[in-house]
Amino acid sequence: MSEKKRIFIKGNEAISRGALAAGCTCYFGYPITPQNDIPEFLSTEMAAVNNGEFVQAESEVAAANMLLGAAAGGARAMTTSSSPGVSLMQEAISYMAGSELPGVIVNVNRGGPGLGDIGSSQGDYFQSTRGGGHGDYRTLVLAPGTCQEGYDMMIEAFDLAFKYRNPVLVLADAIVGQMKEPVTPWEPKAADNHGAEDWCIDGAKGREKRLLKSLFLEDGALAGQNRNLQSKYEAMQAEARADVFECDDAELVVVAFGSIGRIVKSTVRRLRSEGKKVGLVRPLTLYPFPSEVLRDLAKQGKRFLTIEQNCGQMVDDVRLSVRGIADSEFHGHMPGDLPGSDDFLAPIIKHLED
Amino acid sequence: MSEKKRIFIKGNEAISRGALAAGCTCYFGYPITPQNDIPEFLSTEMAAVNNGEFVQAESEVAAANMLLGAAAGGARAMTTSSSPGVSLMQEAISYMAGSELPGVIVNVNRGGPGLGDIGSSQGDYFQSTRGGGHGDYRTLVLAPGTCQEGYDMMIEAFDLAFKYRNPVLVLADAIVGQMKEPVTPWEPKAADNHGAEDWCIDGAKGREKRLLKSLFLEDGALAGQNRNLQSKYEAMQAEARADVFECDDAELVVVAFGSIGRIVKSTVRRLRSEGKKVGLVRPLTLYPFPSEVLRDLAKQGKRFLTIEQNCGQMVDDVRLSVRGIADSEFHGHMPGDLPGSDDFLAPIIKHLED
Amino acid sequence: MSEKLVFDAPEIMIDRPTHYCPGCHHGVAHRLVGEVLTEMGLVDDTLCVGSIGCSVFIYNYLDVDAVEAPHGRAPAVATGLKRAHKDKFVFTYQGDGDLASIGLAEIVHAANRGEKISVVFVNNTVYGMTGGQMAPTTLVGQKATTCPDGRCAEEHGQAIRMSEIIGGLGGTAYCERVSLDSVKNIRRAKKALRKAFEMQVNGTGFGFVEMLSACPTNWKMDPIAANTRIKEEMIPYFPLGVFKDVTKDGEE
Amino acid sequence: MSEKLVFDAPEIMIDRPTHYCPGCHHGVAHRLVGEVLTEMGLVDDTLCVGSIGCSVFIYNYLDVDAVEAPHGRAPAVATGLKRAHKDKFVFTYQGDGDLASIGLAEIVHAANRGEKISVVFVNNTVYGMTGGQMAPTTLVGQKATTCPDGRCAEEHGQAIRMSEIIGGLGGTAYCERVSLDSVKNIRRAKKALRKAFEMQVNGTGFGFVEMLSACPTNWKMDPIAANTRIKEEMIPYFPLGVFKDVTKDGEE
Amino acid sequence: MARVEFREERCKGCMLCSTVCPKQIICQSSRFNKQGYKVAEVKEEDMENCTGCTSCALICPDLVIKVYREEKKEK
Amino acid sequence: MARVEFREERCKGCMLCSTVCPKQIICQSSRFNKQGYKVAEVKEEDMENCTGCTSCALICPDLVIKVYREEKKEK
Amino acid sequence: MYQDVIIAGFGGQGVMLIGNLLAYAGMEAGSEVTYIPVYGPEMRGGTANCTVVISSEDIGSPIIQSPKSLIIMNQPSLDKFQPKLVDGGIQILNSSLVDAAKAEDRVTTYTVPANEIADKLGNTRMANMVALGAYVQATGCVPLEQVKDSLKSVISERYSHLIPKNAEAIQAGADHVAEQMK
Amino acid sequence: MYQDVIIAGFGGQGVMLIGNLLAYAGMEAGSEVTYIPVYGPEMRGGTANCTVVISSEDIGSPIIQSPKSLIIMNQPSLDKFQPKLVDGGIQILNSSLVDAAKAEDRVTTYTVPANEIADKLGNTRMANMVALGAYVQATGCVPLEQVKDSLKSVISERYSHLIPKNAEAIQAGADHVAEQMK
Ligand SMILES: Cc1ncc(C[n+]2csc(CCOP(=O)(O)OP(=O)(O)O)c2C)c(N)n1
Ligand SMILES: Cc1ncc(C[n+]2csc(CCOP(=O)(O)OP(=O)(O)O)c2C)c(N)n1
Ligand code: SF4
Ligand code: SF4
Ligand code: SF4
Ligand code: SF4
Repeated sequence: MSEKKRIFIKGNEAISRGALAAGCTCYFGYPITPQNDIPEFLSTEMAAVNNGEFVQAESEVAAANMLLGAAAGGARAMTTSSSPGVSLMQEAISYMAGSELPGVIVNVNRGGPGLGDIGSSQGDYFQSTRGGGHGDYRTLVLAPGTCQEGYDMMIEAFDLAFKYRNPVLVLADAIVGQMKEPVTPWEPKAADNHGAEDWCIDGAKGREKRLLKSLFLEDGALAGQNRNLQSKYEAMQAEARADVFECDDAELVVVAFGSIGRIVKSTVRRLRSEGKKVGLVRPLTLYPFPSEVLRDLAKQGKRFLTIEQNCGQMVDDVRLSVRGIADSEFHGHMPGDLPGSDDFLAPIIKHLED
Repeated sequence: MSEKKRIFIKGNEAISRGALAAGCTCYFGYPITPQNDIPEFLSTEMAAVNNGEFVQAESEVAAANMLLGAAAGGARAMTTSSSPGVSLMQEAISYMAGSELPGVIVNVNRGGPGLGDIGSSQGDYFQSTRGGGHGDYRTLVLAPGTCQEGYDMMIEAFDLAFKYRNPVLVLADAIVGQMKEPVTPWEPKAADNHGAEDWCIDGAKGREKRLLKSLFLEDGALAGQNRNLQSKYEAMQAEARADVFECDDAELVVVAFGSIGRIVKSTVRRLRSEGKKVGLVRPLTLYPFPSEVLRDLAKQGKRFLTIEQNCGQMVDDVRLSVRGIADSEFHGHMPGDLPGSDDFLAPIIKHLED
Repeated sequence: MSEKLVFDAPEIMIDRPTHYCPGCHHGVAHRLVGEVLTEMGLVDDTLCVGSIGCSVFIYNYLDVDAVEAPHGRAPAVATGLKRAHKDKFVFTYQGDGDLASIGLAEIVHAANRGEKISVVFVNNTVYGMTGGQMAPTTLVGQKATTCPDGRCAEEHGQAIRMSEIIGGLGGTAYCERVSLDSVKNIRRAKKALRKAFEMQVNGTGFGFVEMLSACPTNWKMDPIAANTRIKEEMIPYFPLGVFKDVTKDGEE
Repeated sequence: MSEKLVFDAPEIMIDRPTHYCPGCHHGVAHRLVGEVLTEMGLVDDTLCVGSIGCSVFIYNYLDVDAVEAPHGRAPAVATGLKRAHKDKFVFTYQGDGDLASIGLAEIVHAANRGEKISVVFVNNTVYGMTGGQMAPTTLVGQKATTCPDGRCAEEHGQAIRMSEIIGGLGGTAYCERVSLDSVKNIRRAKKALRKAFEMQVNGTGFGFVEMLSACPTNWKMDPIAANTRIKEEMIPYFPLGVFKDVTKDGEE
Repeated sequence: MARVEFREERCKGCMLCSTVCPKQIICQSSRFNKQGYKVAEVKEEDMENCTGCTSCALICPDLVIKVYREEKKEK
Repeated sequence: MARVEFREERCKGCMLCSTVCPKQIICQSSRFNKQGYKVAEVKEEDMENCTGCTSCALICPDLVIKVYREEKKEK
Repeated sequence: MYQDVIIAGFGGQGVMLIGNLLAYAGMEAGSEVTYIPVYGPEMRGGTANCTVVISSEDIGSPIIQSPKSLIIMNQPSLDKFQPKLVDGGIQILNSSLVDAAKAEDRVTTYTVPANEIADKLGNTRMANMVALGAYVQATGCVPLEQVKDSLKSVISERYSHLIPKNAEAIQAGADHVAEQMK
Repeated sequence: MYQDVIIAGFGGQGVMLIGNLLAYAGMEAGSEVTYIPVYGPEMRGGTANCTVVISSEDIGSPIIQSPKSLIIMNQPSLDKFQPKLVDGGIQILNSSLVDAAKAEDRVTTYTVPANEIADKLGNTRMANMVALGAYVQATGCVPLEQVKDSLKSVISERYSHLIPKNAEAIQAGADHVAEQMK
């Protein structure tokens, strides 16, 4: 796997292979379109490649709690699902965050609300970045827009999960999951579990027993834990990343993530070829949000247009990022409608000329 | 019940009685502190007062889906829970929103994340107002700060649920739920189900069959449903309400909701008595958020301080509301710590003098 | 010559081709439900709770009021609906992934509470709609996309037998396992449905009918071979019969 | 006079008074678990999965590694943990609200898959921690805060019998119901735990021990009366005995 | 005397009907319907063997088959 | 000869121990412990009747009771 | 008029009941009132307390960090709450269980041997009522008669026969303090 | 270099396979490529299509609303996709199943009786390969030999014995178009 040969695979497979390369040894999941390629691939490969465990859980609730269990054991573990399934995981994710357990959750976002459809959507941005579960917690959120990023970000996701002892969400969508592209697999350096052996539970031989929990009843204990979590989230801000494209001389900066980001890139290229001064910021991390990047651009006097395949979610973060300096317009492409680069010509031109 | 006599009851009981007065006939719920008084009260009173149904569900997942079922039948139905339980309801709530079903969900917010504690918290603001479930949907969110409001808002909640065919969340907290106050019960006019008989399922005798669903697979159908929902959410903006207190000549406007809002009111009173120019906006609806009220105050040159018992959630909405004109500072009181009016003296004075 | 139409689709069946694969037994199960509802005069009083699976579109074929339940939660949705309309006939139609996996708690508790609803359970030992993953009912040795080498008892456990569990619960009034593989079994299946439905109409209690069914597509078999598999592999493991009938308590 | 200490707390028990109510049987169940782990030499290899209920603080009393599972999900958490550490001893400790209500799907599927874990199930027929609401195991006639007139079979269904269900599943290796009401039964309970734990250690499979227990507080009885209730009301409905033992297959 | 009628547009060519016909008169035609399936049929000349037992109709998953029987003049 | 020892601070006065003592020597004292419970005791004069059967210890939910037996001189 | 009080004691001493009674009487007397208990597992076997606010205006905070008055039924409660009492605040100490010598000078303290008085009236369990009577006398925040009148509203049907006795206990507590106030 | 194509036909005609093959060959030839299928329940029994993009640069959108080219295997697909083809675009029509008369003048059309050609080669099911050969010949977006070479990578082990036949079919399609291009 270490030579630089490109393989032609689906995004779902890239995500699966990325997880294996990251040293993931436990997979738990429940079938749901459009991510079934992942459990199907890993049902044999998890054992074959990493000598790991694959469990088809009875539900997403169970899958997320199996993840919590494996994480408590210090294992590199993951679950994958799509929107309705991820909604069912919210309690467990809140517990993982509260108990400071690392784990990777992939959401191949489909159309909602409700059963919706199985097409592409970015409707789960709020759920992903605001903690759809209860309480004050955050998960790191990575948003791949290509199959290669699907692969790479899985490796990154496991690393971040252990670095911060926090759940990491990989927010893909049906386009990224279902498309095929050339992917160059690579093997990261040996997995660094950032000292998991010092907190995980694996039998109290020769040491104090350990306890992983999120219940804090003693006076002030929960407040303390929340302060602790908040300072961790503060530290996470350093991980914010974005793909900045043609922004230097841009008058209008489009902000778009994931597959919509890459599709908009085509639109921007086309407009550039027509001499239009448009740029693109594609956030690669959705939490932490690359606010600095946007603030810097705002200070340069750029205007902003946020494009999402939803009814307006990330635009809140863009507006909050540049507040006091600039604002952002919004164009939403409805879930339920497969977007192409043509769809974004008119809105971008409109706001460019506004 | 119709004479204006005050009764001395817990917030949880006020909520229960409000629901009965609103004509609720179906209750589904699962035990969880600090809201157990509600199911305990309704386990006998639902039948006794409204000849209704009380079901102790096997879980919050089941309770929310029972709610969905009763709502599909056009019944005035409700469920109640607290934070972890509400996380488990997110899938069903998304389905209800997607299928346009009315229903009332009460969250007596406790400390999180995870198991947290059973004390008061406002940590579920994001989950409540951003749709913790998947997809682009919103629930109306009412936030009582007194027992009387607990009663009144239940009546309002049922009305709004049917008016918009949408789930309505009542976001209370452990303080509102557990405290006792005098409450003046009142009977609203006969429940107006806003034409539920025209969409609910109750047997297709003499009419076309009806179908309540959230799956939209045909080309463009889901996009259409999302547009439909968005215009409904647009219309809901008219329902935004806030309690505006001593703002006229205020230099600093504190924004705080629910029990924290009322506690801050004490602080504001005390500061006013010392001649300090402080006011309070207490949003009564969290979605729709009373942005207009805040924008108007911002235009008058006020400064803002948002106070919440969490790590900073509603402050996003305040900032988004006043963006381009003003900004808001934030003071968070940690969940896990019972707040009193003294706690807010220092932060308010600090920001007043800043 | 005076001719009589002795077999036709019941009127409750909407006249449009189904989306099901050739030889899929959902079609048979739908028709049986339609026939029994018609014969019992329930059509206008019926509320159908659909579930998520290949049969999610049941509402396109049965001309009755319907609501779509989240995956696995049809029994909870039906509970709410029935409590809101005690005088209506409420049934759920669920696949084995839906009912025996994600929705296990909901079906068991609806039965245990003795909800006055009826459940049509189509057991085809596989997740149909999502493309053939292993279900809790998948037989040991059977191949599925998440157990391509066949289900292994040691690793995945054995197929779960739902009628045995449901039949053992206090609130269950009627519970039978039938099969859709032969004319005789289809006739028996219809009787079972009728029995279960009557228990609801009479207010006796919860009714449950498990139908062993074929999914030729995901079994990767032609429809005829699939039918044979029911007889040769499924019935021996999932014995047909009545697991509970409160009207005959103690008799069996 | 040379004296021998013939009964003392096992060392694994942390020496602090418990938060349990007087006469609560969680204390007995904790001790039995501690004794068996000690006698089997498992203390340093044990991972305890606590659940949500009065016993959530089990980790304050047993000196072993522990993790707190969300309400009802301990069997799923244990599955993940055991898969990550196949060589460790993993057990869950769950109440009846936790295991038989919200967590029903998780316990049944963990058993059905034959996870190599052990489950200690404390059945006190009521939700203890939250203040005495009806549980799925509440007996007909028993009063609880959400059925103040007593559980009614018609309205709430009958108490669910978990050992009967778990014993019927393919992946279960050992399943027994015991009681903590008498010295004899406590001795038997300890043997059952040992049996179930051994099945995990040997790699045989899933072990399940249901312990009929008293919750004097929520039964609104003094501890002695509560003990008597187990014998007079619970055992007749929840028969004691072995429901599955794969090492003795066919024998019983 | 009896006969069967196939609503061909609904047929999916699964041929389950053919397996239960006691007279073995149902076979697959070479006609495709709009759905793209080769539909089942009873050849003209075989129809007289139909007993009207309804077995084919009972097992057909797609409601393709109508069965007619000649009225017995009884009653 | 045998005897029992009560770690009184742990006792909650549930008196389950008293119900299983074959010699009926356990009774409730009038002493409260720090937890506020009236603790169980065996009166000085009754202790000699203790058989060391461990029944009380086995049923005690709170690990209050230690049981001592005099070593038999066997082995 | 504004008064707030924290009432604290052991789990079984009935502090919640007198908190309720006081607030109820306040309401009946036409005031605004709030009552909030400390609840949950921490309570089990431990101490209990509740906070009551009585005011002629809308009440903002039902939670009070620096109370104007206290009713202290046992020693641990004194240790915990006396430091929070405002300077010049009023406290009632149940001297049957609390060491009155620990009372600080910066506050006004009334001591009442509530258990003994209650015992004399026939039932120690009415010590809470004695203390409440003392408190009402000391602060005058509600009419004493109103408190007695409200007994019927907070004591359940089943125990209604105990109402006269409880009223007596309230009066006895009040009388005791009246002595001290002289 | 930039080319994009929508390939459409009945479910069983193997349009996904040739989409994969084309993209794979593009990758092997050193280009950037994307392939995206339409999937899910809508597919069952209905039509299928996929989109392939081949480019010398990073590919932005894998989804194309106005394709530069088409491979049309059946009539419904022509009806659906021809209107979207850009002016001057190229389309390959499987004239065995598609009415070539419906081809519009504003685009360049090559017709290939793919089923018949495949039939002659021994198996109608290779009609997809014939059409692909035709397409590659018509557009030159990848070297024909590269497409044949890539067969081994997209055809599973089990069917590897069919590779030479498939290569023949590709060549036959190409030859057929070469004729028309003359
Ligand atoms: C919460 C959730 N998880 C997963 C899915 C995906 N899903 C749709 S149908 C289905 C299972 C279908 O199998 P079964 O119930 O056996 O019915 P069949 O299709 O075989 O008739 C699954 C897992 C979903 N829609 N929602
Ligand atoms: C998701 C969720 N729902 C509800 C609760 C509230 N809750 C805590 S413990 C408990 C039940 C306890 O009863 P049981 O399992 O019988 O244990 P016991 O307390 O009787 O030992 C409940 C419902 C919770 N913590 N999380
Ligand atoms: S996949 Fe299986 S269950 Fe679904 S329609 Fe096809 S044959 Fe029927
Ligand atoms: S409430 Fe019941 S289960 Fe909980 S500690 Fe008390 S006696 Fe035990
Ligand atoms: S059983 Fe029905 S669908 Fe199948 S071939 Fe016969 S007529 Fe056609
Ligand atoms: S059983 Fe234990 S806790 Fe109960 S009274 Fe006896 S010694 Fe005390």
